[in-house]
Amino acid sequence: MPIRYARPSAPSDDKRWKIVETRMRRLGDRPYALIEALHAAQEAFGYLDDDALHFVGDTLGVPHSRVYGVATFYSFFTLKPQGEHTCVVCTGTACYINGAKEILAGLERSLGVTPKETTADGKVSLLTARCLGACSLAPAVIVDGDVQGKVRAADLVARLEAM
Amino acid sequence: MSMPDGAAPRPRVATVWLDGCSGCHMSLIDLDERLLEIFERADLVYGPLVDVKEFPEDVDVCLVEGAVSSEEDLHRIRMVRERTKMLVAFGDCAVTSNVPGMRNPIGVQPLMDRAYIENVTLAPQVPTRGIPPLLPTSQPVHKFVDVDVFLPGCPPHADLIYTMLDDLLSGRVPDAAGARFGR
Amino acid sequence: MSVYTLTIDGKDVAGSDGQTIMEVAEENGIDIPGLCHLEGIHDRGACRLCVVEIAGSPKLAAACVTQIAEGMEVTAHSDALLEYRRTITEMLFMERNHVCAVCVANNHCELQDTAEDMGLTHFDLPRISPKADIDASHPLFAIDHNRCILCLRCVRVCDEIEGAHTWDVMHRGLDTRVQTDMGIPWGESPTCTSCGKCVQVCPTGALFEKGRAVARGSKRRRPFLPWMKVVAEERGL
Amino acid sequence: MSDMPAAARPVRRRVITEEIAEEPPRATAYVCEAASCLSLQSHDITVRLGEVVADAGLGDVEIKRVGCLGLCAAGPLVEIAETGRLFEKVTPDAVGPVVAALADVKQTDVRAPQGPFFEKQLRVATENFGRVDPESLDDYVERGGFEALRRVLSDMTSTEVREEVTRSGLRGRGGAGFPTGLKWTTVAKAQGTQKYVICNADEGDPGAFMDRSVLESDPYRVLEGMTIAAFAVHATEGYIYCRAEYPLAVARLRSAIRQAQRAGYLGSGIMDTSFAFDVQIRLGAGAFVCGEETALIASIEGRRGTPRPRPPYPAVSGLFECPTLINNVETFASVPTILRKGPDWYAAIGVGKSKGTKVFALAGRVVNTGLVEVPMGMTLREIIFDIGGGIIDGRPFKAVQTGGPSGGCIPADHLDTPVTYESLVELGSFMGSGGMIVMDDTSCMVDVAKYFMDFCRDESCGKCTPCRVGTTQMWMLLDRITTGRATGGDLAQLEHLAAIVQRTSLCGLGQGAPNPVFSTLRYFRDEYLAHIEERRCPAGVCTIEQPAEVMA
Repeated sequence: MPIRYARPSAPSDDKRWKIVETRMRRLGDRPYALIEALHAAQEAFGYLDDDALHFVGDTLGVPHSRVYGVATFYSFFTLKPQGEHTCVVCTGTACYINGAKEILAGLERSLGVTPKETTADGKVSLLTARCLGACSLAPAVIVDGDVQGKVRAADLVARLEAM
Repeated sequence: MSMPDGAAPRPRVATVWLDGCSGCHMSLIDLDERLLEIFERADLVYGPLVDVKEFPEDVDVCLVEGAVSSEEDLHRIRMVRERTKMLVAFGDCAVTSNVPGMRNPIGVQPLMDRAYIENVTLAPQVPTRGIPPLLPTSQPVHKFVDVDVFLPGCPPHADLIYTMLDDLLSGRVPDAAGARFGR
Repeated sequence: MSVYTLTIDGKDVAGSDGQTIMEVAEENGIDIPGLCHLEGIHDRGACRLCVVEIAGSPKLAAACVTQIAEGMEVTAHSDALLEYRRTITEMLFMERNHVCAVCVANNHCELQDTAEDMGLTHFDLPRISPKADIDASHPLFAIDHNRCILCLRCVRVCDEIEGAHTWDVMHRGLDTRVQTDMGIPWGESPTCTSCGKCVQVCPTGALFEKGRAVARGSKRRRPFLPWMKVVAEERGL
Repeated sequence: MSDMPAAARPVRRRVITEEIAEEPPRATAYVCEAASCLSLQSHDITVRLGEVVADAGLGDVEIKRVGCLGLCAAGPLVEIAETGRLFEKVTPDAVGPVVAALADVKQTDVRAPQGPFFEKQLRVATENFGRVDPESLDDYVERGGFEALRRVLSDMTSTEVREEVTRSGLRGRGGAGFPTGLKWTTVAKAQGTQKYVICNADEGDPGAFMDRSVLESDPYRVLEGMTIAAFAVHATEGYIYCRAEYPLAVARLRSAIRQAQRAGYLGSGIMDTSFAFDVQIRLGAGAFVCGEETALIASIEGRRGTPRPRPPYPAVSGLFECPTLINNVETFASVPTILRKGPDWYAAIGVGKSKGTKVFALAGRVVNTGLVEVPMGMTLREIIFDIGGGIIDGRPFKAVQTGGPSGGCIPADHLDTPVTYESLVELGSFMGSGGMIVMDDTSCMVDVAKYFMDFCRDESCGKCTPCRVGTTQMWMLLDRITTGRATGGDLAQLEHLAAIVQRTSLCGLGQGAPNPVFSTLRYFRDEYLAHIEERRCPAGVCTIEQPAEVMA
């Protein structure tokens, strides 16, 4: 049995911590709620900072090293704040053979970043996804949450540059 | 290779020193009196231990110490391979690139800058004259030419060197028993 | 507790319910290599050096985690298995920057020993050697990730025996690294008790005591933490 | 990625107007609101159609949101229910023809054949696709939903349920094809008072979207299948482990679970019996390896998703070390139909040891990309050319990739092979979850092998040596080949390495990772040799460096 610590208080009085707390409490504040809690924190704050990781770990009684191990294992979790806009390029097989490689190369050139990076001005974060399951629309990208199908590199670059 | 009989010429043995510390050659000298026995059975025709300028043709066994790190090394190892029947990668640098290979992740230019510019106060400059250019990475011998026998060790123990030479000169295929990386 | 009889490499052996192939082999003087295995802590079947063949099973099994069964016919040594083990050992050497000659564990290293046992004389596989750091922030110890083979003995001993859980792993795949707390420098760890167990169990020169010259072999093997097994048994692990 | 795509936000608005819901409508338009069409703004079409129909005074017409209509390539899709007429690439500004067609529908109309894409399919797991509103429990019940569960709970013992599933010949649709009935029986007989049912919806294979479609188009069916399974194996708690990349599927599942709980199909006292079972969703977080069952369990337990050696199998010691049944989405989705129509009906479909139907996601260089369900034993040619409509621009077919990163590429010579678990393995490929990526002469097979190896090395959890190191080394060798720096020795080494990674890796990811290399070497060795010996890429995909010193 993990040692039960006194329930830690939220890092700040930001209302969003309540969401995270509730999600953890619903699962009994047990160690197995770790991934759900990290999801909740990332949904609330956009990324996972040290405060969030400490808070979640202390609440659930999970050692900090394990919290960090889990947060870095899953590619969905990000420990850095994202840019104003996000562009997720699908690199699934269908997209790959339909030109995702060229799209990614075009974006890397024009934005000057590699995947998982944010432009220096904090405008755009470039990400890749393993497969969005939108294979019929290949090549597909998600710009700020909107799925775009049958994308052409030049159009996308133009659109992102306009942002 | 066959065991020389009385009339036939004795096997010709050479040693070569590429990018290494010469420790493997020191270990060879550590054979002590067994050196005499070995070189009663074979001729030492080239190497740092003898005063011969040109690597001769028709060498039967050549021990290569050191990694291949420069264009000069590359040129020499190719020439050695052409003229040698049994090529032995002799010691860890020849087998794995070992210490010379530790520069590989750094890259040639940063390496040169660090060695000749950053830490030098008086007229820092990268020497170029009469010095063969470095290859981008330092590599073990078998990355460039075929190697017949590998003898790892830093350095290989004299007993192992003796056993290997004894095997080779007796026409046996040397086995690697006892050989290990490092000391 | 029931006793099973089985054969390992054709030799008739016996063991009790719950024992692993590795344990029974060891008791009977049959040596099966393994780098992540360490008596006294949980096995994880990860290094894959201890893979053995079991008659009737198409897949290889890791001897350290596979429990014996009645009538089992185990092949622990064959040409094919040696080839697998030799290649896996080679993979470990090629993964990071293992330079035995300048390692604190030179001649006290289980990876080096394994290579010798396998008759590994050189490497053909591509060398990966990612850029890996050294963390020397701890006053007594240091870790050189270049020499880490990710056996995770340190993680397990820290959790299961010391109970500190200072160590864990981060990232995944080739980027996997052992790390302390939130990936912070070891010396800043609030949970580390400086007990040194992780250094003791490290099979290579990745974890070492500071302040000794390379050639002095600071990784001198001490008698192997016999109390670890006692603790493990008491805790029913 | 934390932003939920707009297309994925739950659609809460019912378009059907209250007054016409009373009596059956004269005409119905099905608007596809599965992810693919939704991303092409099909929801706007639903809204617009509702407005136009109302303006035109067509009070007896229903505009209905449905799940995937299948022909994703031609989306957004609208279908007239009564005539079967399909409108492709509809835009919100041009719904006129649809409205006109709705106005024309007569009582006597019968559904006309819709062409081979639809006619050659046989729908079991996807029988409600394009028919039910995925967010309406009533709609699901209306089409026979929960009938199977009612039969199970009122008339059958758990043994009988397991026997029927066994007799149906259903095998796991997640990849390896383990007999479902046998798995259920093992879990049912395992020691332990607490047992779990897990639905594996961590569909990670690139190019596969069957599970996503099922969850988005007919989520209740999965819940029904899981509940039946829970009854059969004596479990009381269930988990659906779904990829976080599928926000729409998650939203629809959440809504389905809520509605089912309220209506007494989940929770305690299901359908007024003493049987209790509840389901929770757990989100994946972007790790392909979590599709492996022991890694999936680790992930649900809040740990790093690293697999552990088996045995013990999850059926004996799984989630929280309790006996656990894990099946994938499509397997659970097939169960209600099997128990409704009977195991013998299902077993009569298919060939040999591969019974029933299989859902495939057709993608790549094929005309009709989309989701299809066909009887086992249909040939690849029928699937790709008759249903799929052949290759885009009439280019030559080169290969079809099945089974994702553990699968292989099958060349034209074998197009007439009937698709079964066994036949695909014989061809050096794998059924996998059902992705089918069609490739034409613009794909370089060495590059494809490298693509999959890149995938595997990136998704390797890093636990076992052969997978962590070996996949990267294989990728390095493939990279040498595709950049023209390789020698014949590299090819030999690649094959040697592939064999050892396959044999010694801990889990299916590593064991399967060499398969794309093996299969492309088996059928396209000449392409490898062209890269190595002639330093050219026959498909013109790879950038070959000028012949230079081979350094390493």
